[in-house]
Amino acid sequence: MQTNNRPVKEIAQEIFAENQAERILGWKRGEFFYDNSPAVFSAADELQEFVYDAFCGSNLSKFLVKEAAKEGRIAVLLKPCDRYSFNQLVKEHRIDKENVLPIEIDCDGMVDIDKVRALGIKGIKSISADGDQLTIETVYGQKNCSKEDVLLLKCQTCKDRTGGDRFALVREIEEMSSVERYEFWRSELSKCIRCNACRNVCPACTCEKCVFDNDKSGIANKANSDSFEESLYHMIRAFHVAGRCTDCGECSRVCPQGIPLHLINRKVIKDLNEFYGEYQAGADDSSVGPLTSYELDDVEPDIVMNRGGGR
Amino acid sequence: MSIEKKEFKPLIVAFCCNWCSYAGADLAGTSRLAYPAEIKIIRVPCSCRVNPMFVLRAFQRGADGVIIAGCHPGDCHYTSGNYFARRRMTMLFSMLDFFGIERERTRVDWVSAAEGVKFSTVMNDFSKKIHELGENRRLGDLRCKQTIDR
Amino acid sequence: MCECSCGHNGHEHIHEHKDALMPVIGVVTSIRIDTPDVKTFRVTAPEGGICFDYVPGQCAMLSVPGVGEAMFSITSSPTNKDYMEFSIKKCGTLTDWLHEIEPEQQLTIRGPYGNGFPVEADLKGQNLLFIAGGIGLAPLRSVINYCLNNRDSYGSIDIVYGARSSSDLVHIEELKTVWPELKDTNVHLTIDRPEEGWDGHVGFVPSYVKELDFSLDKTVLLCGPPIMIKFTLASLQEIGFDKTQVFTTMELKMKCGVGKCGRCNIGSKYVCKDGPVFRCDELDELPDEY
Amino acid sequence: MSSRIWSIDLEKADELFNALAAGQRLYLPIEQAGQVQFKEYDPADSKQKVRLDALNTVRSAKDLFFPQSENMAAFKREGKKIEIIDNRERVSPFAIFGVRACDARSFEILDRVFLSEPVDVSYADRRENGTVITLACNEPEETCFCEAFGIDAAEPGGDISAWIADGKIWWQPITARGEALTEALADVLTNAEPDDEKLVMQKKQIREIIAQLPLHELSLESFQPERLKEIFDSPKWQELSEACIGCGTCTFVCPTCQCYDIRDYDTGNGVQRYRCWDSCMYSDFVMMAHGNPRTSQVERFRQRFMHKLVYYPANNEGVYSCVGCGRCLAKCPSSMNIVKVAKAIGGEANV
Repeated sequence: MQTNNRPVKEIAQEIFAENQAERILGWKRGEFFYDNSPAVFSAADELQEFVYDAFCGSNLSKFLVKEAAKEGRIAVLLKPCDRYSFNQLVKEHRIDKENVLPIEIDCDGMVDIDKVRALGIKGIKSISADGDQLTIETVYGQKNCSKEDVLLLKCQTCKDRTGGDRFALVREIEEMSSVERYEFWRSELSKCIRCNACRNVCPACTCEKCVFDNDKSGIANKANSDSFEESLYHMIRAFHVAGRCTDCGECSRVCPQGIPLHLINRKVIKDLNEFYGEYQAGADDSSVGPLTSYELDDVEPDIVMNRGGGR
Repeated sequence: MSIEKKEFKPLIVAFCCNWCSYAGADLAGTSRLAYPAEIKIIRVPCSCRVNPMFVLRAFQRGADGVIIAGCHPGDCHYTSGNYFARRRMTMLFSMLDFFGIERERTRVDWVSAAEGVKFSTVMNDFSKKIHELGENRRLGDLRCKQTIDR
Repeated sequence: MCECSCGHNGHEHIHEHKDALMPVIGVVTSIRIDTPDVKTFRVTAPEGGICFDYVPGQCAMLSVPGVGEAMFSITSSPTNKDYMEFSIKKCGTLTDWLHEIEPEQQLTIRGPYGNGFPVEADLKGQNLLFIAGGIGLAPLRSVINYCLNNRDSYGSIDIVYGARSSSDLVHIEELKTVWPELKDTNVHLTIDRPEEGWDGHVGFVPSYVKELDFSLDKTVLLCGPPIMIKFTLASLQEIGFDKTQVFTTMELKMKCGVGKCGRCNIGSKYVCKDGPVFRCDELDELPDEY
Repeated sequence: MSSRIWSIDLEKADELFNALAAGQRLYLPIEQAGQVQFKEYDPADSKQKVRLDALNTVRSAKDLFFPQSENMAAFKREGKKIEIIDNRERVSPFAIFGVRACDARSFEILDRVFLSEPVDVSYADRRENGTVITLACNEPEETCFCEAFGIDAAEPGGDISAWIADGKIWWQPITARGEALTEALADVLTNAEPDDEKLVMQKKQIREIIAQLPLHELSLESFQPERLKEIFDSPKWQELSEACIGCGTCTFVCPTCQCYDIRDYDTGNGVQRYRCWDSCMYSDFVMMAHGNPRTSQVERFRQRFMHKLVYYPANNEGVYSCVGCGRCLAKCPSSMNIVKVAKAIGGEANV
């Protein structure tokens, strides 16, 4: 893929050639054409394995918390949506901005390999893209699909492209009856294996010691031994990132059980927008978030009781 | 493990701000105004002290309803605590609703130290609502409701 | 199919296996204050006597349900069938709690875990040199008393023990009055810094060991903080000891005690099962991750 | 191995499942909110969607023998007294159908841990009561590398092996327990020929596909216990672990990861002690009162792969603690996995 008509790899080479940074945080080619891993490159010859294609969905901002604290300036490749997380982390003083060279790169949507598999495409040997068409060579023959159909959830309602309505599913759930909502979430959350992938990948979750790891918190239970704990974990997590979540969608991308966790965060964002005015976390690196400020004439909590939506 | 079957006797947790509602409860008491015994008051220094986790933990351990009572907006002892609490609890209640927890199980009300009557009314009203809703089955921890036996 | 002698077989048998993870009740019968942060707890089964048989150097999991569970070395000698003793330093959630309890408090206890010192094999007939630092005396005390109770089976016994200050020396009455009186047994005490009223040796254990310049016909049993073990081992090698002559006891995070929970490994060895006692040359084959 | 073999039309799979479920609890790969898991089959529940086509369940079959969370004991504390209450669950006989060859092998790996002395009572109880019915993999995927561990996906093993071929489920008991279960199914199963052409063809086809998979030639030969320290000290761990976010996904979807934690939960009526899966990838895994011997993700990351490829084989006659199911390849948030590690650390053998 290109940025300003230049391949991203060329930009990376230039960073080393011109000594703009000592390290580059990017993606490294994987085993199978789709399993690129985040990686730190520290010399030009390491860039042989550098890759930027439709399988670089992971948000690199969070890695900066660890990497920017190390010696030497680090360049980071940020897709438009990753930029929000980066700003938010700078705002929260989790990244030393001076030690980072942010490079914005173009993105035309990332592919979710699980969605490709869900189409019944198995035994993938190679994938090539031609515009919107993906051609997939498998051990069971050649298959085709439209890239639009297999985009990551976060890319389907991209903040920077003319995406669909990102709150559509949230509205659908709101319209359910209270019992239906309860059953919907029970069915989803009972799949949770408490692997903590959603938490560990989340750019808003950067506490040195998470409340769920703190034995003294009384909720550090490691496994969901009761259905309550399945809900508690995700409620508290959504609450802890409320007003700071940039809707980067990493939580849903990484969930091994395909739980649509982003819906919880989107519900929070939708409420914040409705109650306290439009707000996009990470749009800048200095504004005050909606849950760390207030207005004298804010809505009262009973709005939840009195407004519409299914009961 | 066994669950004891008995008539529904709700457990309601009320987080009351030390500077207003808690005194309001006192006033209700000295004024001989009744409020239900199933309401367990927890005194907090400010409504803002109520971490959303407190509310969830109350439900975990068997509460059927949780109410937070604080100073009227504008009257906070610490100037702005209740304003933050207001936003926080609005968001929490909305999230609980989104998860399919009955929205009437949670409430915030503002009760000053002088409002013994209001305290009693609010608590009676909330308790009545919880009686109507019945036992909280959607957000409790089964282990806390069971007795341990062989 | 099963090689044990419980007389059951197949399905029925499984139910009859003793569950190594199921604790029994232990009662704390008395508590001795050793130092400002170490107490020695005497524990018996509710009906009296020890909770289970063990060998010196083995450990037991003590727990107060709801507070925590942790592994402690048994500091009493198995020759004592009346009670078990644990010398416990106050350093975490469970130990803080234990330091607040009073006699008659019940605990849960399971064990014994680990291999223990080879008192009936490698150590038999040998001259023994015990070197301990701080709370590191706890596991060695079990061996010392075992050897002293079977005095004729062992050669000379030397005990080098150091602590930060004189008030940090645990089991002081045994160190000062009991052990030195016994046949062919020498106790060498040292503290880190000079102190009023202390006329003994002052200095760290590793350098004291060098000063004492022991003859090399001894088997060494070494326990203390990791840094002390490291430097003492170097001192011993300097005066001519070989690593094969030195046994030490390790500690890592343990949960199950039976080598299954996967926590306390150093390389392919589990401290709870293959250890805690290792001969120092065995440690060389393991990765440096402890 | 028994030479007797049975079959039933695939269309009549329900009859087979109902007959199985009549005799014991039956677990099948069932879809739940878009994902396939081993769940208890309920003949009365028409909404349950059995997915015999799904290659891997998200949670592996180990869940049935070593569940994510289980009670160990309960305690009541009153004053200075403590009462111990044994409230471990005892299982009744159950069968699990649709286990793949890799997961079937994982039980042997777990057995070496949990059934070695002292026997893990809960695990042994479940093993004693569980009948494993495997299913050959007609459509293996690119993430599969069971072949590297000598597993033949065309002969899946377990107590009973099953195949889907020619519109039929083929059924071959292997162990005495499998034979016993098969006898109870005499009414639904039909006798068949072990060397039926259709079945032989299907097995041949499976092996042909496996030979085409990209990881077909993965070699783990360089992971030898003798090289323990050399592999441990490899400089490659640093860069490999950079992508690791320290979550527990790989360990929790893994069929051979067996580490557990023991925790207490104060219920208000007493203390419930339970054990649950734990992950060496977590920062608090080896945390003690006096410190943490693995302070960074590099060490935790290394521990997991060293355990699977070096430590476990060192204690178990060279058997690796991996079965090549490919779950970690598919599920890692950063796409970092055992294959990448094996290729990077394993050196020349994989070039």
